Amino acid sequence: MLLITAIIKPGAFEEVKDALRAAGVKGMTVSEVSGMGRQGGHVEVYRGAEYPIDLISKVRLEILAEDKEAKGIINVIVKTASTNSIGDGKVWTTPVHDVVRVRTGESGEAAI
Amino acid sequence: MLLITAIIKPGAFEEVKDALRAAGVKGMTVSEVSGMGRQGGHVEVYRGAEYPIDLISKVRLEILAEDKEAKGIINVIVKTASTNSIGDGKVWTTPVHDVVRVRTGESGEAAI
Amino acid sequence: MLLITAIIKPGAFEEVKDALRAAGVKGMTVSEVSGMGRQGGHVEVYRGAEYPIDLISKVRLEILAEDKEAKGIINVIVKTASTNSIGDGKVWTTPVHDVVRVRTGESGEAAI
Amino acid sequence: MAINTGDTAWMLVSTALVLLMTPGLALFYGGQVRARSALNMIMMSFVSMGVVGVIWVIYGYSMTFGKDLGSGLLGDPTEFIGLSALLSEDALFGGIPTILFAAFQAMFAVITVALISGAVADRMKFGAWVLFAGIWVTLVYFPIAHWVFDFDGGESDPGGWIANDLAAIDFAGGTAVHINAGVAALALVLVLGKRVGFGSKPFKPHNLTMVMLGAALLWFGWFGFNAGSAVGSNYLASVTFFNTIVATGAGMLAWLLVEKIRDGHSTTLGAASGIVAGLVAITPACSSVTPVGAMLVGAISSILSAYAIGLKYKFGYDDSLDVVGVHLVSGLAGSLLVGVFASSAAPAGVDGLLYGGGTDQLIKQAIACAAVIGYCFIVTFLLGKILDKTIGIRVKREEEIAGVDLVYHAESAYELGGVFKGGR
Amino acid sequence: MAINTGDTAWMLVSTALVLLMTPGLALFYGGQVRARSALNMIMMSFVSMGVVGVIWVIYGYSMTFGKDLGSGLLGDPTEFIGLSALLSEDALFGGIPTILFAAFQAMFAVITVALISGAVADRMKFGAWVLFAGIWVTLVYFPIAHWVFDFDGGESDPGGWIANDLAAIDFAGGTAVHINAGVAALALVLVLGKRVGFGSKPFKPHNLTMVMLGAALLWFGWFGFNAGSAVGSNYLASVTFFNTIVATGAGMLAWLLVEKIRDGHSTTLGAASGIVAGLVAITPACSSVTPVGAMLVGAISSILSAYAIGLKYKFGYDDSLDVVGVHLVSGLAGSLLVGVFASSAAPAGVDGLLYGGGTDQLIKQAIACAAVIGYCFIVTFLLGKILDKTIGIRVKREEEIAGVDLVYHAESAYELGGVFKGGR
Amino acid sequence: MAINTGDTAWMLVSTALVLLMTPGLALFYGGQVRARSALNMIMMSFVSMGVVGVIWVIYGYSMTFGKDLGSGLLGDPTEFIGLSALLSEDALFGGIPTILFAAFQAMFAVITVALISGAVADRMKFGAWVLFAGIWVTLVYFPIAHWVFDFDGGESDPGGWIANDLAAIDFAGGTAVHINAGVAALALVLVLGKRVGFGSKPFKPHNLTMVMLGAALLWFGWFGFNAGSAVGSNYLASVTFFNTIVATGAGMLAWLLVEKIRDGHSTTLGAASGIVAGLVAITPACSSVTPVGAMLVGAISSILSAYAIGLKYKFGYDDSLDVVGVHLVSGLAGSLLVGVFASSAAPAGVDGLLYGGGTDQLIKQAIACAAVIGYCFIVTFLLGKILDKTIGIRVKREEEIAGVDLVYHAESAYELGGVFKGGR
Ligand SMILES: Nc1ncnc2c1ncn2[C@@H]1O[C@H](COP(=O)(O)OP(=O)(O)O)[C@@H](O)[C@H]1O
Ligand SMILES: Nc1ncnc2c1ncn2[C@@H]1O[C@H](COP(=O)(O)OP(=O)(O)O)[C@@H](O)[C@H]1O
Ligand SMILES: Nc1ncnc2c1ncn2[C@@H]1O[C@H](COP(=O)(O)OP(=O)(O)O)[C@@H](O)[C@H]1O
Repeated sequence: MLLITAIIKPGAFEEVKDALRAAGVKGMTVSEVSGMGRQGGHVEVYRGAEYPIDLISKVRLEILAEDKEAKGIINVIVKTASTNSIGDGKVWTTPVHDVVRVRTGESGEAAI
Repeated sequence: MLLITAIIKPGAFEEVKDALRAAGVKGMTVSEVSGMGRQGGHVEVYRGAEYPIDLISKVRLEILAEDKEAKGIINVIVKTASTNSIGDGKVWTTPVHDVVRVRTGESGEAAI
Repeated sequence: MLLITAIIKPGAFEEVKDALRAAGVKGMTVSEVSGMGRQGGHVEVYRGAEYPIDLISKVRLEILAEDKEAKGIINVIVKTASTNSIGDGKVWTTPVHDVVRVRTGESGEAAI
Repeated sequence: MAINTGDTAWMLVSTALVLLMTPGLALFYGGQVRARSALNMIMMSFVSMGVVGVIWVIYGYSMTFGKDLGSGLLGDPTEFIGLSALLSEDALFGGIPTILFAAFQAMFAVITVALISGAVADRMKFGAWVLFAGIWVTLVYFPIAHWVFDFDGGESDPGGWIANDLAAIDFAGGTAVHINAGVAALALVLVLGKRVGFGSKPFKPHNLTMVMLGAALLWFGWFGFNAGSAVGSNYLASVTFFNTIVATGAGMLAWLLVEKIRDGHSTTLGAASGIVAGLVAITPACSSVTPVGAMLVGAISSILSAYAIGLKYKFGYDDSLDVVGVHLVSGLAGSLLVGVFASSAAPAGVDGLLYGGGTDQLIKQAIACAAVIGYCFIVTFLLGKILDKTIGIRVKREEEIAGVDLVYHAESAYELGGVFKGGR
Repeated sequence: MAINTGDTAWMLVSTALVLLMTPGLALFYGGQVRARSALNMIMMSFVSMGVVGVIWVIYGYSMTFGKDLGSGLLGDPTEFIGLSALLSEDALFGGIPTILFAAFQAMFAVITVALISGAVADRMKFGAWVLFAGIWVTLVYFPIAHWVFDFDGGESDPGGWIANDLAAIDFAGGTAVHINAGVAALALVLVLGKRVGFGSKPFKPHNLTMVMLGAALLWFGWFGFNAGSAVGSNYLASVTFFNTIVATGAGMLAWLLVEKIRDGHSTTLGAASGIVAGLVAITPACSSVTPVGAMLVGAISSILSAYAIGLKYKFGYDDSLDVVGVHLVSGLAGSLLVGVFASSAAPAGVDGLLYGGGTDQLIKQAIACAAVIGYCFIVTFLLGKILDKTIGIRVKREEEIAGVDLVYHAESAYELGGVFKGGR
Repeated sequence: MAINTGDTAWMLVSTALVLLMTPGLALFYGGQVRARSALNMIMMSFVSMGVVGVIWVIYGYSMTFGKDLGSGLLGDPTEFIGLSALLSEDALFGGIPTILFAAFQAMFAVITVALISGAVADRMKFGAWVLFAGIWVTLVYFPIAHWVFDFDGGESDPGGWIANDLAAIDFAGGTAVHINAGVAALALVLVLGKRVGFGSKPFKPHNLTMVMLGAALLWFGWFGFNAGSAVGSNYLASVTFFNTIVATGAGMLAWLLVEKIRDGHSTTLGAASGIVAGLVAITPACSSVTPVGAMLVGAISSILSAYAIGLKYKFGYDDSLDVVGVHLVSGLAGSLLVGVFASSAAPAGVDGLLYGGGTDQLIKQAIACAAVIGYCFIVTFLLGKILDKTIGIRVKREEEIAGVDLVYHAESAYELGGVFKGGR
């Protein structure tokens, strides 16, 4: 079992969500985060004064998936979320020990 | 060392928190997230127009625990948060390499 | 590859961010969370009535880093965020399977 | 007597100001509850603008200002049905059109009902509230308003017993509005029961900037309430206006001071509460005290309320937003302090205890308060019980935890993130 | 005739009240859009206070109230350029200084333009909106306001054709303001096209407490709008004031009832919408109906609007915040219902269909409505098309998704967390 | 002279409007700071309603409008202690009760103090602020208000030197209110020092919808401020009212234009700032310019302020919310431009430089400004220094970073999530 974590642009979220669903993903957990990265580091003008831009709104997706499905899911995310511009985000995977469904107590693959 | 991540219904949060404390859990980190899953997918009526429900408010708990305690903690969460209705959530565990307490620099089990 | 997760006090965030950048960290993902721990558990008075304090605002940092850099990054965080007072937070690391950059599809170290 | 355009201008404005108090109250209350029931809280006030407004046209004005049915207890409900009878250039109340006086008084009925809602936050069925509002205003408010506000020599002579026979001084509604709402709140929450978590959770306000905005709109609108009760733009209006400024400021300072001394810090909610306590207290008293007297009335009442809001924990009634602690206590304090601080230098021309007037006025004030408290409590409690036994007034436990906004209105107050969350 | 200080006092207040309506509208609209375009929505209203205000001084007042250029169609744009001609103690309009009347009427022009903006939420270029506002008020509003509001016997005799020749009853602007804005909204969105996601995403309001505050300020300000149109603090003002209370309350209740029956729950946005629908409907009718008539006008129009807002999904025009469904539909309903519910007991002294007055007044009302609809739609649609072909009026798709606040104003409405997020 | 009910109606309303400005300012300021100090910012304004209100009753009114102690510098502080002397039907100021005039002027003192607080956002001890407010209003505001607002022929003849001897034109308080507050802000922040992060962090507003609401309430209330300064509902009030509309609109547009040209985008905060700049500038000038002149005064001052707010980065004083840049600069601009744009067509009947009146009036204006700037700066700076050396006026660094709301008021402005966060 793997946990796929993706950081994407807020504007890409709706399309990614739809694409994932179309690809058979049944569940995920979404949160709003701020990202620092290459995209920041520039300067903006506000009321005539300049200030540096650091943090930019991002959306984080967490998707539990079986090992064999992970690759496909990552591909869908990368394809849909990429606008070819800096700040499109990252996707990473971490190993998962076990999953339990709260409602039933089922665990493992049956829990997803 | 394991990291237990739980997604539960907001309404269950207070009780889970109390139950975990009663079970000896000393710390956790809480965040507000949105969940997509079986619970969504229905349609609601608002001002006479229908629209699909996707994302539903959830609470995410993160609890660092020693390997041997994890099972018990998960049991407490599952027992307390289950209302036997769809959307009660998931709990999963991931391996943790190391933990450090910022205040003291202690690491490993001493840091929790 | 490792994922470093740090929970720190909001007041320490700006300095940690600057210190990390100075230490060569190019990116991270930031979110606002609430923490339960030793710091809570006291009682406050509001409008003449007492109530227990549980959850306290914290900032969570997530930093993907190569294994060899992780130690240094953790040191920077611990050094900068520590105020020697309870609630300064935790830092932990979890193994990462793989990372992909959404924009280019690059993976592994090249993606960070 | 002819229409006086100056008086009419002021009463048009005053009526608009008192109307604004109800949304002001909605924000004041709405900001104090948790985010998950903010809309429901706001809706309780707004819906009373509709329900009470419509009833007022049909029979409410008549019950309040219609010809007395005997002993100053009630006006004839049928006398002005539909209010068409007021549609005439010649229908004047003092220097203003009677229809304008009817509009002004309608706003008092609306806000009195809305005031009660703060006590039942988070846990009352919305439909039950709507029904309660309509019945309560009929059975409790209209009669009491007749007692207090219908002066002999009005369009339907004779009027109510408190205004005329007893001659208690209640310039703008300390008894009919604030004590009344406070007692009704107490009776209703005794039927309704406590919120899940009462006593153990803090229930801190979810939006204190909104609370302060609400308090500000209340203060602003209250000038219409108090100075508008002069029914003209004259010396009396000017004095009551001035007193409404300084009693309120003193009330705010007093509450902040209590907090600073007792808790170690002064809160924003304390400032808002002190403002309202000051306003409530000066409502009955604004015509009968000097500016210095007004400051004392505001400060003393505010201090009493600042301590009284803790009683709910002691006695175990869940008066969520302190309607009892603020409106009943400061309403009572203000009404009784008339008997103490009234000075014949003020427009009402009466001397209270402190100015050598003896206990005469104080006793009158006490009788008026007691009558309102007794009648209101009994009728409201019975009404609450009957509604609870028939349609049920309390939401289910799960609904309360999930939040009444989603359950009863299918809405969340805020969707601030980029990610839309729906459903329940 | 000399200045009447009472009338002047009321008109000073009324003007301030109508000014407040535009920020009220800004909040009412701003709360309904998503957080990412809330500021832009608010800015559209605010900027019209500047643009229209300045134009009003230069030639707007003249086009509306200048000497008629013939057939009651337009005032002479050059007559009062700069308005210095109104600077004289002797320049009176009835009992008030003419410059005050000019101030009052300026506010009507401002809000009419602002009303349109609700339809174009999220997707119109800010610069294009500013330009549109200035041209539209010139080509559409000033002429129509001249038709409706410039009565013979005003400072520049003769006046507009609807007010004088046709003698339709539009007390405070059902045609010139609400139908006008509603039709312009429809024409403009037909040019502009739909929001990304229209029909599939819910677009729920991001801040309903702000919507309710906006609705409250609108209601409060509307007393200036309606009762201020009496241009004096008199019997007429008092009746229109009263009717503005009860029609609105009834409108709110009616909308809530429709929702309860149709959807199973009453919403906060429904309450706000019903309030506005009631206010819109009673605007033309408030001088000609009894209080009971006012409640019926408010309730019927609100029910019509509650159903009409669904039409945009059926016909596929994206009227984002229901300017068409509320302002056009309730404006039309209110204007036509004058012909039905008008009662000679009310100040206008006209009997409608129901009171035995026949269809006479109804036909006049229909003609006035038709004229405004036809003229406004054609000119607005052409104006929209020309602007779109030249400077372009729609933002880019990416800009719309990212949110116009960041793109056009470099701001986010809220930075509530401890972690500051900037950039785009 | 007898009471005039029309004048009285307008002054009752004006007083309520000016009262509302202070909460309006609280929101305008509160929205501009970070979420962690929003409540403290709001509290600074509210508390001045209490502190200044109480002092006003005791000796403030006397110091301002009491019999001059000599040379037009100060009123006798003991003359009207407690204000009971104003409690008489016969105590009239022009056509209104004197107690009402006292109420109106009290509101000016309150808001002037509150205006200063915007400069010290995030970092001043709350207790120190309360103390500062009470002392500053006594040492600085009352004397200067006496100079400017106490005209000979008022109840205590003779009055202040600027109003009477110099005869500078400051219709509603460009010097006594805005320049005064702006200079005090500058002096106080020089003592207080910069916020942690000043110059490197953006400190963007945490809630711009609240800023806009605040700006709207300020504009609305300012009609009472300016047109209320006519102390009657007359031609003068009407002209000043009109000018307050158009100068403000022009001020807003001018600021937006500066931003568009300089920064590439027009901001919401820019609109709000332009509104306030326009309002400030027209305050001294509204009685002496034509509508076109008003637009120019508003626009020019707003442009100056739009550039002036950048000076704090250049000179390194941390005027957090631009009290200096907006109130001092536009107050100065408006006061001086009276000497340029005054036209004898306007009610004040004076011609400025542009209308052939020479530099006479301009010089008078400059003297008045210089006197206020000099006196205010010296006394405020000394007062700040003394307070800092004794009780200390600055919060600790950790408190500032944690946020003064939690530390000083034990509250957070918002608890929007389902998960309650408390503590510090
Ligand atoms: N080392 C990292 N650890 C965690 N998150 C990162 C890291 N680097 C970037 N991110 C996240 O990915 C987002 C995009 O990164 P950025 O460098 O701006 O663009 P890109 O991925 O296109 O090169 C950032 O805003 C941040 O949320
Ligand atoms: N594959 C998944 N990956 C991550 N989170 C998930 C996944 N599936 C469900 N969740 C989370 O669990 C919550 C509950 O899931 P849901 O399918 O609605 O109900 P249940 O767990 O009772 O079957 C979701 O709202 C989501 O937050
Ligand atoms: N077991 C845990 N699992 C996850 N997060 C924890 C755990 N214990 C503490 N934390 C996080 O670390 C924060 C600081 O912990 P706390 O015990 O208050 O202080 P300290 O780390 O200085 O001993 C908490 O607020 C919480 O967010």
